[in-house]
Amino acid sequence: MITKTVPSATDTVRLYRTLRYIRRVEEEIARIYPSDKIKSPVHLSIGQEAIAVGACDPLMSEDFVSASYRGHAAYLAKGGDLKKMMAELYGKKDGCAGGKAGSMHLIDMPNNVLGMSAVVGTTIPVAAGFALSLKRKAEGNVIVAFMGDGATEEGCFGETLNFSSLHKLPILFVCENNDYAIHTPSSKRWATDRLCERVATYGMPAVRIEDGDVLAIREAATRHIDNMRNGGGPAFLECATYRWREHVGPGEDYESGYRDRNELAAWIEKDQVPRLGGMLSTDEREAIDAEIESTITEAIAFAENSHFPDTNQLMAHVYAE
Amino acid sequence: MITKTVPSATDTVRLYRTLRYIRRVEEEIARIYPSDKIKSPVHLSIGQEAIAVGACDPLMSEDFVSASYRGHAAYLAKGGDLKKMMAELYGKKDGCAGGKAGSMHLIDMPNNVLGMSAVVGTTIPVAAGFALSLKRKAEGNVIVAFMGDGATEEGCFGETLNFSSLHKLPILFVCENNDYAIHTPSSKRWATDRLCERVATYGMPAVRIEDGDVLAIREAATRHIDNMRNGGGPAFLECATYRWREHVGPGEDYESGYRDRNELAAWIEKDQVPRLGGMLSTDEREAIDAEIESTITEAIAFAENSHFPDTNQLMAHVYAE
Amino acid sequence: MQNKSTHSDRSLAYVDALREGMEQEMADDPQVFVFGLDVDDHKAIQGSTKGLLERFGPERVFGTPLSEDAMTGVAIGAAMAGMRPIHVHIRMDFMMLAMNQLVNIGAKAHYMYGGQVKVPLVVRSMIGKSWGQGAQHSQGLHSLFMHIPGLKVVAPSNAYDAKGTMIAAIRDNNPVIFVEHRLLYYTEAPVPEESYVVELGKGRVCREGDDITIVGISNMLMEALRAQEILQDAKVSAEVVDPITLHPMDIDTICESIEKTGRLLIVDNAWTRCGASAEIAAQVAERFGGQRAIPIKRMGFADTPCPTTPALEDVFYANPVTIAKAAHTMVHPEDDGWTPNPEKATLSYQSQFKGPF
Amino acid sequence: MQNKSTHSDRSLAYVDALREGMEQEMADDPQVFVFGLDVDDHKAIQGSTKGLLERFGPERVFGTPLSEDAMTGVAIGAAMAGMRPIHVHIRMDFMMLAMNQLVNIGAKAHYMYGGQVKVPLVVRSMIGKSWGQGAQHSQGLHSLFMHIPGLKVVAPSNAYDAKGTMIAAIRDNNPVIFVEHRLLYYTEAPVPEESYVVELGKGRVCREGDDITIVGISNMLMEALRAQEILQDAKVSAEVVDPITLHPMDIDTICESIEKTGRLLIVDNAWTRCGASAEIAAQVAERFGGQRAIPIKRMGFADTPCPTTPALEDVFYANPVTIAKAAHTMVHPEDDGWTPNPEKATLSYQSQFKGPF
Ligand SMILES: Cc1ncc(C[n+]2csc(CCOP(=O)(O)OP(=O)(O)O)c2C)c(N)n1
Ligand SMILES: Cc1ncc(C[n+]2csc(CCOP(=O)(O)OP(=O)(O)O)c2C)c(N)n1
Ligand SMILES: [Mg+2]
Ligand SMILES: [Mg+2]
Repeated sequence: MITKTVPSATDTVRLYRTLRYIRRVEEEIARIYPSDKIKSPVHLSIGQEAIAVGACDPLMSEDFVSASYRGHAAYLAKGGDLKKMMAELYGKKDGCAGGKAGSMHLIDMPNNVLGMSAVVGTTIPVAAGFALSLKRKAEGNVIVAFMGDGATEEGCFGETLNFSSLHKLPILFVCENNDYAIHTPSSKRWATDRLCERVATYGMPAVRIEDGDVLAIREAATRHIDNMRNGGGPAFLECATYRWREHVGPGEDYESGYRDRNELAAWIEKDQVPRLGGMLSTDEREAIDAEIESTITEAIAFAENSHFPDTNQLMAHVYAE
Repeated sequence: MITKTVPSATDTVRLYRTLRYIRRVEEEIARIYPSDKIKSPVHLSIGQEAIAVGACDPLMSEDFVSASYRGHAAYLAKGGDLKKMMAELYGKKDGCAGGKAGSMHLIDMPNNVLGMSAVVGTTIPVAAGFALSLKRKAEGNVIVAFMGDGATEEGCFGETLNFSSLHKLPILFVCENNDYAIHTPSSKRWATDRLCERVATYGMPAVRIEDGDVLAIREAATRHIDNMRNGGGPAFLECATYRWREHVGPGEDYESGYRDRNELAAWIEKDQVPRLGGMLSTDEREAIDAEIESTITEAIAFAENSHFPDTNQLMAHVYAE
Repeated sequence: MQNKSTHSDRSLAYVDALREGMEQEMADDPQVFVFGLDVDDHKAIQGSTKGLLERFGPERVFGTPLSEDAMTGVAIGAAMAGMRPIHVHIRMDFMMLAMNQLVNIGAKAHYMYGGQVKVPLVVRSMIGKSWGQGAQHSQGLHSLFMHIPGLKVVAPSNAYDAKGTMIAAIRDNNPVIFVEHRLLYYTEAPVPEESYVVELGKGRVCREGDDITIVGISNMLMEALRAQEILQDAKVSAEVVDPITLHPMDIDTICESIEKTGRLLIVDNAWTRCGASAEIAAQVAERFGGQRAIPIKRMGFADTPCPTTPALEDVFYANPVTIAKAAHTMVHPEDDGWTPNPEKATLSYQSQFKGPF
Repeated sequence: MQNKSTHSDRSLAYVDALREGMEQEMADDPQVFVFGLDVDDHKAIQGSTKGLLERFGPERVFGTPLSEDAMTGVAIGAAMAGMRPIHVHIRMDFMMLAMNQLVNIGAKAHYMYGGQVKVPLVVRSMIGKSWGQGAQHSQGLHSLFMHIPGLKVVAPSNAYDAKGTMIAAIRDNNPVIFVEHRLLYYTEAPVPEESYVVELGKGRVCREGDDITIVGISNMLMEALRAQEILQDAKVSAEVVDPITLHPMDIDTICESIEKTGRLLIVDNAWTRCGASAEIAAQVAERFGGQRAIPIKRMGFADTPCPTTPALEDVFYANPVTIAKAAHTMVHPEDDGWTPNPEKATLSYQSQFKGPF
């Protein structure tokens, strides 16, 4: 079911631009990947962009996001610097972490993107700690914490929900439920699919959105975020989605047997990039697309032209002054 | 609300005996404690006995229990050896672990009492591992896993529920909810009190019993255990109760300010020891009481007469052959 | 605020010194907060957080659910956001639940994120001993943290250092594992009232001597001092060194002492294998290895879990007599049957030393 | 079933040797089962569990939820109940979530419960390297486990030992931490088809030499062998020792080698501070300390988290050239500018050795 909400024209432009931008960045990453210029494993969000875009749309620049190793979409949706991201993927010194992070640990603190982590679930309580500081500052800011469905199986997930609700922290938990942890479907990992019901027992609103509709996600996120800006405490969104590519790497993996290409077909129909694009005039869309392409081209050039860090950087930043 | 179930005469005798036995053993421990003959911290279950007694009553000798450091009641309710327990508390070589365990790590494998742990929550998944082996054996045996309310806050609790339900393990989780973790009430630790509701989302029956009624606990335990003997999978009981004594040690602590003696008063009224005792004739009761006293006297004498282990035992049992 | 004079007319217990250090930093810096299981109850972590709730309120002093893993993550996140959390564990054993956050995030964040964040976090934990603490309430696991670059580890042995390193740890912009020992809580030392820093990474020679260097860690420093007294009887002059910080370790002070004594005995309140004592021994061996043969010996927990019964616990730990005997044997290998006068030994067990030594 | 002849006409990859060892034990003993994240998917932990599901079925080969803490408890409970679980982690870094169960229960149960239970558990984990693994997918954390009495730790460097120690670990009645290295997975060695045991706690001299003893751990043994070839060029004769098991450690074999060479270089695939290399250095220092001055040096990870970019990762690890140079300097301190012929060095990097060496 595609939501009935009609977005304003500027909303549509903005949402389309971000959706398309993320899609194209990751398609470019996939294209470049076989050249070995990208120096770390990449976990692509292609097909899942609507969640990051919808959930980040209500955010102000003073708000924060946190995400997992599958974090390109959240990074870009929150306004993370693409040049620094690409240089980081290339392992270059102008990368957001000077080459020490790679794709799995992206960070952009000037744009309020917290550092990502390759250990599943670990960023969830860290985001809550950030939320605690936002609550103390009492300036109405919030954090959106993205996680996969697998991450909800880690003990720290429930621990964090309890603590966040107890302290009414301004944190929106967003589960990107693509039904797989690597190659294992949730039916083999979850005793039941009553996740939202479980989360609600911690005393926070918990909503599942089935169809990946960027407008529905945005609407739900907006409602909860507005509420928590006024002290309303945490909330939880479970967004069904689908990972189009393999778990890690640039390719597809439908031939490997653990899932069927039909699953993909159903989700391609719901793809939000053409859907939002369809709401724009051809001229508008082409202008946006062209702008995106040049942004990406520039970022890739930036990454290519940046240098690898000097070996003396190995010892830098082990301890903070 | 005291349940209407009328137990049979033999049931009443058996339940009374076990309740009274555990109560008296712990009262004796409290009496001896100031003499410093007991060589480890003791966490008494006085006031909470009905849970262990009710939940263990349906067990066969081939079934198992696991418990926390507050485990005397579970140990004794399952038929653990009192002499070995007392000698263990005394740090003697005839103790169940030759003096290496003390009160917090009691074990009696010949009587199917698993080893206890002083790290909150750790025995919960260990019990599930045991349950996995019982499922593989497929002889209809079960394990009852006791835990405090605080233990349900540890991540491993939710992780274990999910795994146990996914694999339909024969395990009855029993939460002894005395509303405190050391001196902190659950209102300061739990975002909500919707524990059973949460557990139920893992796909297992979850029932809260409010009044510490040993017959109601026994009835619920029996129903679930019977079900899991036939492949029905795990279940959860939350039993409200009250710790009469201090968290650790033999005394009371109502003067320390964190709780009110009125709380105790309400629970003394519900005390199951006199309740069950009142269902017996005076003669019957006195005979049981006398038998209990002599069992305890014997066990204490056993502990007193046992020797401390030789220092060469220090190096024994670090590795199994 | 650098190392002030260690003189003070006021004698203070270790537990109160810890509290005072935290209190002064909390008064100075509103970003400092204290949390963890039971920090806000009437027992106040054996008294070490007493009064903080009353003074600073429940936003800055609060208990938590039993959720060590997530609470560590919360502490790390709050620290990245510019706060300065002090996360308290009443036993070091429970920190095993916090390993993932400490090792995989806390220790690495500053580096892995290219310096974009700092993690100014103090993790306090107490090592238990006696009263039947047993295998799960007695572990000194500091070496696990020493192993991980990005963490600092400090283990003060006396009230003076407890306050000064606590203040240093709170001001440090890195995660600092703060190792306390329950048996030290009621030992006293002269402790200045004003705020002062004992710099992390500097050790101290507590007793000068010529024949052997004894390094004592945490409360084993206390036992080493007792052993030193016993050894005087046998005309063995031991130099006793307190590393104070375990990482970064002040190996120079230890090696200078060895230059003089030519022998090294390390006594830890932990297992020796891959322990702090192994690290010190290895560094000393690397330094002197080519040039001079240094007799080296480590003592620590017996190579077993800790038993509950005192009959076995007594032989689980090093003590003044076993330390003195080991040192004596190292100095006089020809006479390794030496045993201290039992009366003297008993007396020495009761010796109380007023730090900072 | 004791150490069989190491000769075999069949060459097998490390990954297949692991799998074969597990498979043979599973066939022999119905209590053995394998579980952990992704053991049952088509990638089968880089191939190391391939075919086991098909042969033994989903009751004995199954994936789990992402719940390392509880799954470790489940493994320990099942082991106490008489089963023999093999719990698999695709990266050692994730074992930080399993520390509480391993340290506080698994390692202590047999002792703390007075011998009433045993914990015959194998915990497999892989150390990652290269391809941008970065700080959280590259750690060799074996020393954390070596520190804890009650655990055993083994780190085979080649296919022959991989199979033999796997079988030994499964048959062992204690928790064994089984350390694998991703870069070793496709290295080959002659591996007998029949079941055999490589006894835990016995090391092996892989190359004989006179000038220096090089101990290599896990895949650093491979690098040490390459360094040994480079050193031949400079007429330095290195003896290379593989400890195989890290705890219990075969220190006698190492010390016998040092008796001959008089020098020790330890190269670990881990940090050195409080590491396996510290332990070896400390034990050697304790043994020789009084009598003979032994030059000792440790090499391992740089004292930093692991960076992602190859530009920095290259200098994070020891490699044949840095090992050879360090060894050369120890043997010829007067000539510490020596550098191997770059061509020769490049060639040596490509050397493949067929274990068991
Ligand atoms: C603690 C931990 N356990 C296991 C892994 C290996 N692993 C990497 S990604 C992944 C699946 C995570 O699934 P999910 O949370 O659903 O995220 P998705 O990849 O689907 O976005 C696993 C098991 C890990 N990185 N961290
Ligand atoms: C992992 C861990 N954290 C903290 C402690 C300290 N501690 C001991 S008992 C306890 C309270 C446990 O409360 P609950 O589970 O309700 O059990 P109860 O004592 O009420 O029976 C705490 C926090 C511990 N032993 N283990
Ligand atoms: Mg997923
Ligand atoms: Mg309780």
